[in-house]
Amino acid sequence: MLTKGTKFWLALCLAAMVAAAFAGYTTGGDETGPLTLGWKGAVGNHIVYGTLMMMSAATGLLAMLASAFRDADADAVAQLLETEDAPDAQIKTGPSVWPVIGAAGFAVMMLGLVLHPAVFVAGLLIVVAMGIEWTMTNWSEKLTGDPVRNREMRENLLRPIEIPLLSLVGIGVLVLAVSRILLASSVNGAVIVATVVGVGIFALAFFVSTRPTLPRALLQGVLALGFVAIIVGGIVAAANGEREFHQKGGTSNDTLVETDH
Amino acid sequence: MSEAATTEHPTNTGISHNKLAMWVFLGSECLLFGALISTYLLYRNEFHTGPAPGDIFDIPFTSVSSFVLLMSSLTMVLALSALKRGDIRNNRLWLLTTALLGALFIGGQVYEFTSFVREGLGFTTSPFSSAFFTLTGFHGIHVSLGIVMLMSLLISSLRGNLKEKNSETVEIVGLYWHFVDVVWIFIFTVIYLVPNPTS
Amino acid sequence: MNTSETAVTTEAAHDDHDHPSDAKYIQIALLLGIITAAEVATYFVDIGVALIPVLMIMMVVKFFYVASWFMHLRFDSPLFTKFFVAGLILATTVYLVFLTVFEFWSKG
Amino acid sequence: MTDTAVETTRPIGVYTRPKGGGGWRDWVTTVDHKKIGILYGATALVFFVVGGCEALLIRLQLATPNGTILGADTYNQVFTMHGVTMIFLAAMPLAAAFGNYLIPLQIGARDVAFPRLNALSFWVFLAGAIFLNLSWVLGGAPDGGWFGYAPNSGIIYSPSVGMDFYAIGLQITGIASLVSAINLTVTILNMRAPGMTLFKMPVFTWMMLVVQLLLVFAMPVIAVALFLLIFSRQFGANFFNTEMGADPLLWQHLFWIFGHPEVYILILPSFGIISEVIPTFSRKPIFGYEFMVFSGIAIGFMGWGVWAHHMFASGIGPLSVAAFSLSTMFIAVPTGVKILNWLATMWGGKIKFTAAMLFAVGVISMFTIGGLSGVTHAMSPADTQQTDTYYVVAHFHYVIFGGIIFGLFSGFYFWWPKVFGHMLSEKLGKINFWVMLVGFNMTFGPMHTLGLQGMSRRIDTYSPGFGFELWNMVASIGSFIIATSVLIFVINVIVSAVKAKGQPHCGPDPWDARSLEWMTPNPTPEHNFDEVPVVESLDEFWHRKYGTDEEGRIVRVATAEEVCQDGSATGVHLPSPSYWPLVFSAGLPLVGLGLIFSLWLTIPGGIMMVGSLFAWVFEPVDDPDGPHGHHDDSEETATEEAPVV
Repeated sequence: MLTKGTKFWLALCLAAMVAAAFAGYTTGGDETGPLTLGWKGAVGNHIVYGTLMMMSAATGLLAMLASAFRDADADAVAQLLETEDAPDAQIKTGPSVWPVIGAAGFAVMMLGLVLHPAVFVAGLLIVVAMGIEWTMTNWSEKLTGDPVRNREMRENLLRPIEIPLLSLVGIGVLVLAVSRILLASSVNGAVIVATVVGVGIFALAFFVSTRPTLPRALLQGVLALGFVAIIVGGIVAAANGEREFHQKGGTSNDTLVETDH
Repeated sequence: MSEAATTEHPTNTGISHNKLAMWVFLGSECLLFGALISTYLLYRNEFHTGPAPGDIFDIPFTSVSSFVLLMSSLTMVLALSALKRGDIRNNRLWLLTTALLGALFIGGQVYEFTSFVREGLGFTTSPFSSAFFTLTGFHGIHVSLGIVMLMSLLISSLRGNLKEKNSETVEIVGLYWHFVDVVWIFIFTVIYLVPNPTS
Repeated sequence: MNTSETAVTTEAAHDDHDHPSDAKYIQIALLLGIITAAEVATYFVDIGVALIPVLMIMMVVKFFYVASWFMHLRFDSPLFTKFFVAGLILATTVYLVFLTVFEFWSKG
Repeated sequence: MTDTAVETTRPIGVYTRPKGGGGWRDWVTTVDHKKIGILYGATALVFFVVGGCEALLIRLQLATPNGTILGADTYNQVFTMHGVTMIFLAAMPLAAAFGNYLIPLQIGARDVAFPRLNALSFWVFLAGAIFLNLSWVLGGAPDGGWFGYAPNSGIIYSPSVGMDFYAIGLQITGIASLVSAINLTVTILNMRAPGMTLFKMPVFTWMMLVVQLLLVFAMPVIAVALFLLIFSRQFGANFFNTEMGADPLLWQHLFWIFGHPEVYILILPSFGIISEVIPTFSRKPIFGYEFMVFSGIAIGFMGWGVWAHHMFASGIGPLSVAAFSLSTMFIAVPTGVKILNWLATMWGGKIKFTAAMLFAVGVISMFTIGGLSGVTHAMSPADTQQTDTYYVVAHFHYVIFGGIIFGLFSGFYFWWPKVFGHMLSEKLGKINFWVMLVGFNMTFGPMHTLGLQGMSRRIDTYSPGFGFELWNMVASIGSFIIATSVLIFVINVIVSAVKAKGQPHCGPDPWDARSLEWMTPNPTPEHNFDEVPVVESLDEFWHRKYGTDEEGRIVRVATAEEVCQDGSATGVHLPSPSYWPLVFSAGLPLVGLGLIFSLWLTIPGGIMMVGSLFAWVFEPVDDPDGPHGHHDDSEETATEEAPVV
């Protein structure tokens, strides 16, 4: 499954990481610093540690690339198939959405550089997801000559992660958007918004349930539209900023006991 | 012999293992939420120098989100009822509606938490605030888990794996969902509506 | 319990058929909604000393309806009710004693 | 399997299930309740030895005045971990070992209700146990006592990461207990052999049922307490911060609301074990079976109403003290009923003092001593004097060691042939008992005196001249005698196993036993019963062997060989092994370490847990290539587990 090149880069990545941790400890890093990228601890000599970690990250990326793009490399394909030369006709691969999503991810990242770090991170996450999915698809397409079987193998491995993550992300985006809209409205406005959205969902569902003949495409369209509307609303609300809040209760002071250790 | 062993095993109680396990678990959850609620009640007057519950609760808004959660119980039971009739379309519809209403409730909770923090009630402000966020946070996590289960059922259904014969799975997720709703019925009355101290 | 158990095996298997209709569920949800509205109303209307008992009663009624109808305790095996009620009673008793020991009631 | 996948329903994420294939792979993927029982037992015994070594360190430190073996800080860590290890990592899992192995056999089932959840329980327990002990090398073990009283457990008084390990580690083992409790409850209620009504179940199974119910209701309480502690330490929550008006007694209450049922969670399995051993070796049915069962239930029930007797000296007010004092005295009644019933079972019986029987009798006598000193605690004025002295230490070691450990050893000797197919040496077993009895009384007996003389608990050293020297030295010597007895047990295990190698297995019924588990051959075959027996009476196995002649005398009507099954059935459908319990469990400590050291670690941990849960749900019911992979839909739904637990 892995070409020699990938294995080489992976090994280098691991070695650099171990070296970085070792260097961290020996140059004055404390117990956990080097292992946790400096979270709750010092990493030791920053330059040495940073260089080695960079090297590890770079080689890790190269390993992924080597695996992801090995189709383009006739020698690598030959190596995988354990033949002298690359086969002339390759196994037909299925359509893939990942190039588009990946490109969109890069665009979001670039936007994030201008707009807000959070947007950059979101783009980064999309790109990482793309990388993983692409790599796994690629891997599965080389497994057997049977595309059905191949797709099955891919799903075997990824579904248990994809399903919960997708539902979490979907819900998370909705929740975030709704809460931004509520935060941007006035006190009474929030009550009204929540009522309207709630009643809207409810009424729509009842309407749809009593009309079994509604075309599927229409429903999907409405659903997508609603989703987009809430997200756009959320983005607009977030850009507008929250309404003004007033401190309530007694003399609220922030003299909290610092309990981090 | 081997054949006899592989046929269906009826249970002593006539109840499936899964459903019984869910109910035992719910019995256990009573004690969990009981402890959290008692902790909150113990500390509802201990707001130190921060806001008191009476200063900060937004009853109209919480009423709306309580309604939303309550109605999601109805849609949940409709989802089950549809599946038992073999009505896959409506089952999906109601599962989705339940998940959306749940998400709306959680969205409301995020809003509530954020506005409380803006108004000076942080997690570490007072024993009251710690207890309040812990209790409602635990409930929120339960709702969120429920939504993930609903979404998984929905995805499963879209792939053609949720049929009439699987209605018990939906019923078990429904039990969990109703239980979470029932807990909120309790929380809404005891924590929000019973007159709260002010500073 | 011991003799009735084996008998239950056969009859519990087909309990699914006498579940209420959707209309019944909607009626109950309406009722729950009305009670909730009444609960919320107490926040705006002053009903004096009756407030807490009234709130508690409404809460218990809602609780009861969701548990018995939506959670099917009415139609399902009594064993489920036993487990749930055991948890509820145990929790209520233990935590009431717990609050009493902390002199919660006199603190208000 | 590719050919059959042309159906309209496409399976999602169907993993093949592991095929085992012998060796360690069998063990890490097993879902067989017997193997899991053995895993539980072996792990718990290892931790029993670890906890024992910690006890020896404590006794070495205290053997002479001004001890210098351990520093004060290390001493705190050692005594805390001794308590935590013995209770959560030794006694509870040992009970789980017996429960896992024996409950399905005693009720005539092929496995537990949720075999994969059963494996999950074990691996989660192991993960929690390893996590707790990792603290020794990752910044110091817990040092706030096994009870972790606030505010001592707070960040100010316990600044090392030890108490974080305590809170998160116990949370992890708590998950294991809760899952296992739900599983075994469902098993006992749902999977009894035809004809076995609740009141034909063996007493051990009954006691385990009570224990599981106690666990189901008690674990969430400690879970909440531990969450409050974690939030206080990690996120600065104010649950125990008196400066802001919080009440640290909150912890004590929550802890003991859990803690007192926990005492019965610990002792009832042992009561169950000796309730099987005593009738067998007295050659009489258990006296007052219903009373035994009901007193067990009563203990479980009343155990919820006595928690504040652990807090008489905390200032909970005179009314509370009086009420809990009374309820505590009442709970002695059902315990007394049990002791009298065991005595009545032995009375007039043809008693055979095997090693197992000796240990069982040891429980009755030693537990009674502990129970009596317990009643002295129930009287709150006396308790105020005894609180935090060695008198308390003496009391609870008499009930925990005398009541639980003796009972568990009784179980080892009794069921060893059932599990491993050979007997433990009776001679060594009897030596084991007597050495342990002497060592135990030498260690803990003098502590009564020390306590009444005024020696405080949990102090790392004491000055000469208070009169503590003699009895401390005696107790320390006694502790090494106990260690010797455990060593004798280990030697017995090894020697017996070596001797049994190459020999045929022991007969099917070495003790002339009474309950259903002995109807399977020794050691138990993988499928348990060839044919699930139809049960007609309590002590079914015994009734199949014995009948009455025309004059009403009891006579043997069948030999054990005739009654026992030979384990020859083939093609019995058994649940397939699975990887996912192990993967899920491995994620938990990562999340725990992440909470303590770096939140980044929670990401891989979380992905492992969530991923394996979903993989678990999508996993096919059977190994599709396995010999028994084919079956119809109805069964699939019957064995499939809900995606919710």
